[in-house]
Amino acid sequence: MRSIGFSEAIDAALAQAMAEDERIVLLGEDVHSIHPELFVRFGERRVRATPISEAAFVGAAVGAALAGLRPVVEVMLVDFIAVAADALVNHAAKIEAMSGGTWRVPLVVRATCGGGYGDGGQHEQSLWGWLAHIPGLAVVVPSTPAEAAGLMLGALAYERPVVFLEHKMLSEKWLDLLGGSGRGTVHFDVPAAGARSPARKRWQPMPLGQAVVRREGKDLTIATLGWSVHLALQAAEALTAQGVKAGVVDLRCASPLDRETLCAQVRRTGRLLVVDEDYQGCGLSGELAAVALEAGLSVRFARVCTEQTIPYTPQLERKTLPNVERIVAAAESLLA
Amino acid sequence: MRSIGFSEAIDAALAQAMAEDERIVLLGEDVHSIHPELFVRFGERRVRATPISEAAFVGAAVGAALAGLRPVVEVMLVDFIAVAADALVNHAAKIEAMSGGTWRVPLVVRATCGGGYGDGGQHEQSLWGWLAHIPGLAVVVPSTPAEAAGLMLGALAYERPVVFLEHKMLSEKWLDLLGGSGRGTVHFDVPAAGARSPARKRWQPMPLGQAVVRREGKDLTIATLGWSVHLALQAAEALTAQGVKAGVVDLRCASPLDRETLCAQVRRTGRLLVVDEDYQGCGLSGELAAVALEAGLSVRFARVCTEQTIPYTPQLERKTLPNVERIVAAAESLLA
Amino acid sequence: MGPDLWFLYRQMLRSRRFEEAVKRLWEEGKISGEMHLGTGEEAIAAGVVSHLRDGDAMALDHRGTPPLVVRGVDLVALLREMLGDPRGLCAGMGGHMHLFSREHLAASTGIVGAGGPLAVGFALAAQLLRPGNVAVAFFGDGAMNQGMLLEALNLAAVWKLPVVFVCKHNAWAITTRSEAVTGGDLTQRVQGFGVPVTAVDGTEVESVWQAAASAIDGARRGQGPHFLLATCLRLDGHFLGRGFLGAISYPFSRVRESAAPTMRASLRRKGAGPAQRGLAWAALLGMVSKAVTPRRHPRDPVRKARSKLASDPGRLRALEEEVEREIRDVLAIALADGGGGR
Amino acid sequence: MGPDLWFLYRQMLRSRRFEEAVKRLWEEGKISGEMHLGTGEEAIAAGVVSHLRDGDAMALDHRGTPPLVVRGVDLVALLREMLGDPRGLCAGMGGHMHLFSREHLAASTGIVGAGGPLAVGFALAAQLLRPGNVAVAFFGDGAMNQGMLLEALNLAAVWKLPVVFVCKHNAWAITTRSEAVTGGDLTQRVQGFGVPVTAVDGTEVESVWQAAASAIDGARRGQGPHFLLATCLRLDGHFLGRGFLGAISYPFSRVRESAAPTMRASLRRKGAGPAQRGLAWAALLGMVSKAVTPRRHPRDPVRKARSKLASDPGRLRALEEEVEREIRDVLAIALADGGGGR
Ligand SMILES: Cc1ncc(C[n+]2csc(CCOP(=O)(O)OP(=O)(O)O)c2C)c(N)n1
Ligand SMILES: Cc1ncc(C[n+]2csc(CCOP(=O)(O)OP(=O)(O)O)c2C)c(N)n1
Ligand SMILES: [Mg+2]
Ligand SMILES: [Mg+2]
Repeated sequence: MRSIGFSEAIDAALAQAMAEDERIVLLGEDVHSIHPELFVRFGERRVRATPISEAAFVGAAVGAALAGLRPVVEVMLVDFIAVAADALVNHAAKIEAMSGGTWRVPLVVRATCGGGYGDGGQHEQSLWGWLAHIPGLAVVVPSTPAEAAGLMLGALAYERPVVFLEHKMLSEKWLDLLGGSGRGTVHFDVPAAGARSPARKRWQPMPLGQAVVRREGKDLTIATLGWSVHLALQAAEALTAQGVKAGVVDLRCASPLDRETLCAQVRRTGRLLVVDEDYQGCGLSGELAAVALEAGLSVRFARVCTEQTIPYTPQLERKTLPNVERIVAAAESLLA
Repeated sequence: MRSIGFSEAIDAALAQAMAEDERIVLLGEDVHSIHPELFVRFGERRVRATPISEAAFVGAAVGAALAGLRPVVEVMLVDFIAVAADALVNHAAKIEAMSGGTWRVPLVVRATCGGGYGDGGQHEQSLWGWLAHIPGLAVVVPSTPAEAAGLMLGALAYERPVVFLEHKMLSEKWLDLLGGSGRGTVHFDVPAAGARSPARKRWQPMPLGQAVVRREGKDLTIATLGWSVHLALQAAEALTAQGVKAGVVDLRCASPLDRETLCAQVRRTGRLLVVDEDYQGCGLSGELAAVALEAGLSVRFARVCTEQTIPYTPQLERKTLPNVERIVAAAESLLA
Repeated sequence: MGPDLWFLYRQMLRSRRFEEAVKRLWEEGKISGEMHLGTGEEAIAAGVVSHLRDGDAMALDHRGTPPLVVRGVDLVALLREMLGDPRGLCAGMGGHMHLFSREHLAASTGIVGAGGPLAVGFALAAQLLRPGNVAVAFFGDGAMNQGMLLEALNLAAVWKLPVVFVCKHNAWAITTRSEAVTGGDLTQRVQGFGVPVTAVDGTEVESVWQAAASAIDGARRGQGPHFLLATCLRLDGHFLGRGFLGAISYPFSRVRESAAPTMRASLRRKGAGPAQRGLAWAALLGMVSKAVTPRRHPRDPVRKARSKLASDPGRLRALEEEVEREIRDVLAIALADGGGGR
Repeated sequence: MGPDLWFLYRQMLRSRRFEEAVKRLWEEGKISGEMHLGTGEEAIAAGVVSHLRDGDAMALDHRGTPPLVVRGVDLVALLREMLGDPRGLCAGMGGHMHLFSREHLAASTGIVGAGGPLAVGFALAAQLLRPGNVAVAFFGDGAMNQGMLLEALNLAAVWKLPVVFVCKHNAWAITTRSEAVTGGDLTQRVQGFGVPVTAVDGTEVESVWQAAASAIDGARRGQGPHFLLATCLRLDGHFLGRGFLGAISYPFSRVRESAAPTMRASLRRKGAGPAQRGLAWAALLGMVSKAVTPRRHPRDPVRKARSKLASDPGRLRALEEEVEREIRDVLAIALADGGGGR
């Protein structure tokens, strides 16, 4: 069976949706060459390259969504969303509420996220917790190509603003573009499960806000999403050597959160380890602690997050972002 | 003894600092009329009204700080910081780290925050947790005029970017301007301790990152900051009727967090109730849950936060923001 | 076909009377928060909005009431919104800075300049889904320094979108004179993005109507964006209340009382030299004196339009009585059961 | 005093040779992440930066290397930074897009357009603390649609700041032609903010030097901001590697292999009509052919400067050998103990 890469799968799902719904348009910088398959098929009316004007074209996507289109607006790197934050925070997220529920913003903001390939502080952020903080924004962070495709369709069907984040370490396209993996002299260990999925003729939408248990475990629960899912699985595997059974919950979305699936696991293990590539403070990792406590669980808690600006230099970059060793060490501390 | 209002106190501290340090300049929209006392004393070279260009003038303040000035840049309402998010998130917060620690950004961003006077969704946000999420940004949210003055001096001495938030319900100036309290037909219950402090000849800087126990209590600990400190104190008082002794910790800063003071209290009470006017998800409230758990505390947890876009209509606005009844109810649930 | 002044005057008057009622209710404390009126902008609202039809869209700023009134939004729903009534236009969730009417494709924003991108998005939807429809953005001169609005001009030009940008130039942003913070020339600035500009006296409703007719018509026919630079007034100050410096919209006498601390501050040791302090004082005083708009302004657009209709006093009286009645009825209904969201 | 072409050529060549070394190291995998070279921009860097002196500041974009080389930043520290060495300019924490030299008041940003506000801030500090000093911002034509940069032009004008904006116009933003996404005329656009503009051939170092001389001198003497619009080339594509479409900077033959999925997509049912699909293909192919810069470009600024010095081949050879030696030494030191941060 043919397999499909991460970005390819998302674009395949997008193509499927665009073929069926004329209202879907794709806006963003260089979309014609980032998504040539979409460009040559749907033409430049629906696949529009923009100037470097994130504030205006994300804001315009909000307006277009209000007026009947279903825009997918691409901000190359989630880091650049800071330039367009107002459009998301004060407009996309709020208009349904401020209009008394009369007017929705069916908008998908697509961006790449994450680090590990050497771009440094302004280009490797995750920011999903930052965005999920704002009521009215859904934030999707898939971890496999097949689910990325399904979640893209789910995002398009969601009828409300969704930020869809594509982790660069999982994307065959972006890892080549930005990591320069094409030069042959650099290599990245990308787990097969994250890099490729079986191709499908037709993708089915997946609902947002449903976590999945990637691995059952009775000793502790690792909750995570995106690229880190694969690190967590590796760490869980490594922990078996010590006789530890660690489960892994892939949240899939930073918002809406699937509290039930998470709490069901944590209830059994009594230990929650959050692996969050986004920044640690006031983010998703803390939210999961609160969720567990609000569920009345008595829990031991640890987290592996990004605690500072991401360094450029590979050795510090590796230490700063979550990695298998850090996860294993945190798990051990929880079990001690 | 003469007393002094919240905004007046901050400006007094700022005037004191400006008189002693020529490098301090104040930039922002309408600063000449928002701070006429500073304008007529320090002149328009150092008190500069800007165009409505938040992205550029906050960005310029970052550059000015790098090049030797000590800018205080005012963004009227924290909501508008979304327009200038890039300057804070990708520049102010990161340059020290990205420069390998060689170059600091001694910048104070001053903004008003908070709701309760009827301005609605795009004008009453708190966003301190949102900002504190970014490593490299300190976020100060004072609750009394005297401490606001001290913390402003502390922020100026901090040598790194600080967002200084002035809650509109505490500010005699902004409540009049935006709440229209001057019309005489509207009234706001502003606790005296939050509204006025004894005036001083000279203000002393207060270090950032030091919480204070506003009220001791052995049954539960309410952690909060800003305007909500006063709501929490009222709630704690109300709870005495039921024989409940609730303590109140005023964090004063959303970042850096004073984990010690918080944990020392929670260790004794075993119950943590966070009152956070900022949005609930992925914010400060969750962070405090994580902090307690990381300290190894076994704790019951509840929170009273803003869970959705803030409604305009007063009756829903009141319910959506933290209020005394919600705090009391949450406390009761924790004690049940 | 030229402008129908009777029709336009009627729309302007509806807006004025409605906002006068809003002002009273605000002063009575029945409306909360800030209140920015569009008094002095009625000729722009009437002259532009009367060209709009089904499927056209509007992006509005913090003075969104006049365009919504002219567009035919239900005034009871509008007033209830401001009163915070759950039956309001937005169920009381928006308030006067955040007014939305999906039916009219009208969206407001309290973020200065954000209407530019919104209108561009509206126009993109029109271009793709509803050829022949247009979008209009209303914003102030202060917004002309907001990056996202400038970017929006460029986007509209390169995509040849059916959007008309309407700059309501009252020379102020709160207490800041536009000229003090705006470099170069606005017409040249806008043209530099490839958007043609028509300057017009925005207190003359017929001129606005004419200029808007050709801008909107061009946009409908695929000729791309246009920019109307329309001067106007701010008859009720930046917003209601004592305002900044306690002076902008209140009697001048108040200045003295609120100026005492400022006076003291200007005499304190350390700080700028006396010349600079004097300049600052002069700037403040100049600002205050300029900002106080006389109650009866010779350029008041409503009065100007009215004076042109004076030749038929009977019809004028009838029209005005009808408008008064309409607004009275709106008030009666909106306030009937106490109204408001308290 | 006119430009010293020997001096300028030397600076350009230092930058070129340095970046050629960087390119090799990147291809060897010793430098991680993206790599944007400034090859083709050396005349602008040399012509402008050679006017700077102590206390002057620079805001740089993602192609910050040439200005830093000309400014006299230690090349070993610079190279080590890119290698991720803890002894690098920024202790390896920044990388090539985030280069900072406090000593030279030079700051880079990877956010397109963000250098505008930074430079305005630098200039404000100069105006208040170091009269006579200036700030320079370097950015591309793509940045001219970024709102914060447009706002920065306005701020500089109204505050009459000593800042020179240098637009390195290579006609591209990644794979997007500027003309396709930029409305109106850039000169008029900038003038519309009240900032005077000088257009210059940015591959002619002497012309740049002259234009910069008067812009910087004016800024030093309090005449306010200036804008240099300097055309240039992008000799190594947008960034190193296969690039977007697998074609921009690699041999054309590669296109065929990577074009297969695109070809298939363009034949699938549903979607745009054949005419629109054809247009899209044409656009892609046109882009690819335009984007492939020949290795030896007739407008290559380094070659152009060199050709003017050909009359003194001896001095030329000596100069070039000296530069080669300098870069060789830099490489030797930086790579001595393995180098890098792995
Ligand atoms: C992004 C942003 N910055 C600042 C404000 C505060 N503010 C509200 S109205 C206003 C002045 C707007 O001036 P202009 O656009 O000329 O409109 P006018 O009020 O004169 O009609 C300002 C600064 C805001 N609402 N949004
Ligand atoms: C705000 C922002 N948006 C997008 C990008 C991605 N990006 C990096 S370079 C570039 C093109 C810049 O074009 P230009 O300013 O002309 O510089 P050039 O690369 O042509 O030298 C883009 C879009 C970015 N770094 N920052
Ligand atoms: Mg104005
Ligand atoms: Mg370019």
